[in-house]
Amino acid sequence: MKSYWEIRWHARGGQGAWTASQFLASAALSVNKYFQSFPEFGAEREGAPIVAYTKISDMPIKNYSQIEEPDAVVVLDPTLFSQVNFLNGLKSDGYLIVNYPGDPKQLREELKIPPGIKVFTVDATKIALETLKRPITNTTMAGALVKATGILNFEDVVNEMIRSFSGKFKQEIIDANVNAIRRAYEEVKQG
Amino acid sequence: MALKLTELPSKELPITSGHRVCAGCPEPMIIKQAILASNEPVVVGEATGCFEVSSCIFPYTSWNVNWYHNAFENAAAITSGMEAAYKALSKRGKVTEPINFIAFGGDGGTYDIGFQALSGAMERGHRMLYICMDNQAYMNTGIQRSGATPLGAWTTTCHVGKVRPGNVRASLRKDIVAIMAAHDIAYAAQASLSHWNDFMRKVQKALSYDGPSFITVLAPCPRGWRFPASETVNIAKLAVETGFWPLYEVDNGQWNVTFKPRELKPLEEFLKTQGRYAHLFKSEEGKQVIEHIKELVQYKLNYINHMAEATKGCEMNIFGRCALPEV
Amino acid sequence: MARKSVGLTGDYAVAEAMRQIDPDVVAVYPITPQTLIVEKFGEFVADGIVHTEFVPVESEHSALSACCGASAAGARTMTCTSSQGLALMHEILYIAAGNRHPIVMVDVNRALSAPINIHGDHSDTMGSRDAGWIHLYCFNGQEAYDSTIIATRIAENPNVYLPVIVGLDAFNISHNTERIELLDDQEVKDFVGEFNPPYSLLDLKYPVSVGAYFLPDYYMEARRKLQEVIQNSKKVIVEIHEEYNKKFGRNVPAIMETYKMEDAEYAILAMSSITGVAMLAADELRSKGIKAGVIRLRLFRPFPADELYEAISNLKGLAVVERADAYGAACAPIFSELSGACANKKKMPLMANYVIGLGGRDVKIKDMKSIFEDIVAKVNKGEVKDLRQYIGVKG
Amino acid sequence: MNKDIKRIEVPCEEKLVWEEMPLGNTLVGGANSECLKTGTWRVQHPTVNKEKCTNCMTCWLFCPDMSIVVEKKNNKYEMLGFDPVHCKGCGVCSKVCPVNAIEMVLGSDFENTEKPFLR
Repeated sequence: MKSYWEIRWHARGGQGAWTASQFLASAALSVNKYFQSFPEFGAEREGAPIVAYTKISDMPIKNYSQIEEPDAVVVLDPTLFSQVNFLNGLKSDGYLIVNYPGDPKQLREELKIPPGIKVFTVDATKIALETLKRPITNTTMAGALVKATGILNFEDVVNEMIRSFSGKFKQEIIDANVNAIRRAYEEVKQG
Repeated sequence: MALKLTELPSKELPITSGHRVCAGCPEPMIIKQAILASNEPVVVGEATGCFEVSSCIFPYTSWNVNWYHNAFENAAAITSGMEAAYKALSKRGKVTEPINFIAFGGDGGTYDIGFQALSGAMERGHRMLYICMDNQAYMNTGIQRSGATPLGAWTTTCHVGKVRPGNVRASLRKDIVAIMAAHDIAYAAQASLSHWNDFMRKVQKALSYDGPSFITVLAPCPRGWRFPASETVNIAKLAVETGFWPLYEVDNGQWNVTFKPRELKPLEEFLKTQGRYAHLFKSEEGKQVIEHIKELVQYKLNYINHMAEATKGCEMNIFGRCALPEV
Repeated sequence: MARKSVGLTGDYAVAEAMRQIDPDVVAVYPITPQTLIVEKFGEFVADGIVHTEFVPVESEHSALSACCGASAAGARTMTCTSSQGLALMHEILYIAAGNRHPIVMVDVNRALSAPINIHGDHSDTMGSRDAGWIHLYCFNGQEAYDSTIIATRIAENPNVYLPVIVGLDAFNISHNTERIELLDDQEVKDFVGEFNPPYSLLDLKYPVSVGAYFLPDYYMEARRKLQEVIQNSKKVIVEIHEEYNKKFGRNVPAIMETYKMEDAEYAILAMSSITGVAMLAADELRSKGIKAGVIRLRLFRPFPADELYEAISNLKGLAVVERADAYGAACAPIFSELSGACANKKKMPLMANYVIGLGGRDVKIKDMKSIFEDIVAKVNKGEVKDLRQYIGVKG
Repeated sequence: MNKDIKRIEVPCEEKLVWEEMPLGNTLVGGANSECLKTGTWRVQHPTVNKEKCTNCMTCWLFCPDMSIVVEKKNNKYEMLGFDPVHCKGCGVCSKVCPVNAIEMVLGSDFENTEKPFLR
């Protein structure tokens, strides 16, 4: 198992990529790991394509630079396909996890993804609409990432979600989020 | 406390002799009157300026009250910090005595370079009185024009020359009292050291509010205005009696004229006492400037009267209650 | 006792430390990337969690002015700023030190205009380096948290009574959520203790006049005394770090952190968060047989000349890597400082100066590797043609 | 107040060395400037006609140099004269006196500083 992960998140401003990154970080904290979570530095503009970063490690992290060659790339919004090159810098044996209704083979062809890269797809928008009743895919995609990479134990992630949402949200909202992340975890497809 | 002049010497003087301001300087008079008016101990914040550099030249100080000087443009800011410290330390029971905070600045430190800090302090609602010792130019550095220098006056940066008759500006002077009143502070006023009773009452009123207040006091400068040192008080008096420096206040939104001369003296009687206006009497153009100054003086008097009329009944005691309820 | 670890940005970690210190007065003006500190601390104020009088001033100039007034009135006083804000405070920085106001200021190190840039480098605090403030630079959010607490004790030490700047890097630290181990509130309270001010404007029994005018007959004496006080503060700074580390099981270096320097022949000297990638680069060089090490300078003022000389005197080559430049100067600030400090030393390594990461330009492991390789090459050649080089500039 | 900070007593002629500079260059203990003899600035000096004087205290209030000497007698303040060490001779007192009891006289009269006050 890798002891040091660098992850890049793609979304639009306002879709909660940094929140997802923060959430993953707090899940890492709950199992005594080290982490960094930071947005793309500078002003964030609603709707503009943005990126956020997460580093997760078993040891304290010395590297405070930005992530150039991520181990995994997570894409929250499929409408970014034409504007952003998700593959930029992604390690040749890295993970690409995309909110995408089709299966991974389709995506691999559509984006001409090199063979070494492991491609995962999940229809996160559909899951979000069915569970959260809103097209918010950030935590959902965190579920898909965990399944695809094994970076964290899924139950630890769910427990952290319940812990961090308790007191802030109604039980039905917490349940819906747990449901969303669980469905993403279960429905994500590799190919 | 009733202001009885014959009883005032029973109070300890806030400043002592040995300071090095010019003979006849109005600033010690203003500071004395202001601090003597306070019933509570006073802590002073002062801007860089004439009295600051003259009253505390290391290792000597003329101050018998706690005194703090930091820089030119931040008297209001340092005093707001002192007041914040007072609040914080009161909450923790570390200070128990009542203290009034008074900031002193010249017109340079008030109208010009310290204007932003003053506006901020007034707007935030600190319990402090800011007193401008208004000598209408940068006297400490040698009589340069400021935002308070009136139309037609000579200074070393608005010389009298072949094409310029001293200070050229679009108005008589910047109306600092109106600007401060527009912050909706509890109390803003204009005073003169010659009318000590009026000024000291204004200080008492200002200090009675639980919020910021502002008074500008005319400070005739023998060096800068070019008159004999003995005339300081008389010239301040003439400024009031000719309408050049009307005495008024804006008390909780209500404008009041606090002193009305029975009959206004001709403005020339004030202007001719000072060398800074001497050139205006020597040419036709100068006389035109005098006429314009008269119009502007009259306008301001009318304006104040109208404001007094217009705000009648506005006094609600709604300003200056910025303190939070005790939690 | 097991302490709580939480995920916090560097800014929030500072705000947490400020909450625990619970200063009497905080006067601040918001500026990116320090805003998170102001906002978070403002929440604590709004919720009544702190007893602080929070003065939301209209400019940084007034922020530091109000802090001076509050400090002179005997209040424990803090502020924070960044970049242009620190530049606007410049005038008052000197006054705060001259009047011996023990103010703690957290500065999120950001580039100075022009051109305007909100990202990280050290040009802001380097521009204020001679004002008489103690300067501490932080590696990460944890150290920013620890330093805010330590700085309070240093500033208020009766042998010091000087203002302290705690610098942390913009975004890389300020906006980076990391794992931060917090002390208990009570531990912080006990460590910082009660503030015993040097003098107080609110003490009516002993009237004070603060801020006297100095003629030429005493100005030099006053300034000479200030130099003595800040030079002597180093001892206190070391003692307070030792006490903190011992009490709380931490390892915050007072003066510098050395990495693989025991047998090093080549070293990078740098400050703050970019030293991490220098350490990773040193590891890579060591795997190739080059004895590389790293010195992370933490205390910049007072400048630890003796300690630094001790650390570098046995090296073959030293690369001084800086996130600031000095325009028109022979080299960047730390290099100038170190060269001056070692002016009469006989045994010196070959030294070169590298300017890197200005305005948030990312500093990578490979950059640090190239610097190591360059200094090795210079030593092998025995000459330095370009004393100051710019790393990562398009050209 | 920190107990280490003491008032520095500086006689006018003595000089401090740099190690003796007080903390923050702060002057403790209130006004000490009275040893500065601003009376040497004077080229004219005031005199008071006590026959005319009503002890109204107007001169006391306006004197910029705190040089009007007053004393409480029978529960009332009485104007005694002028402080010769500090009076700069500006003449403000003579102009504000409502009964014209003060007159300015040419000459500094500074030699007479042994006197407690000028009259």
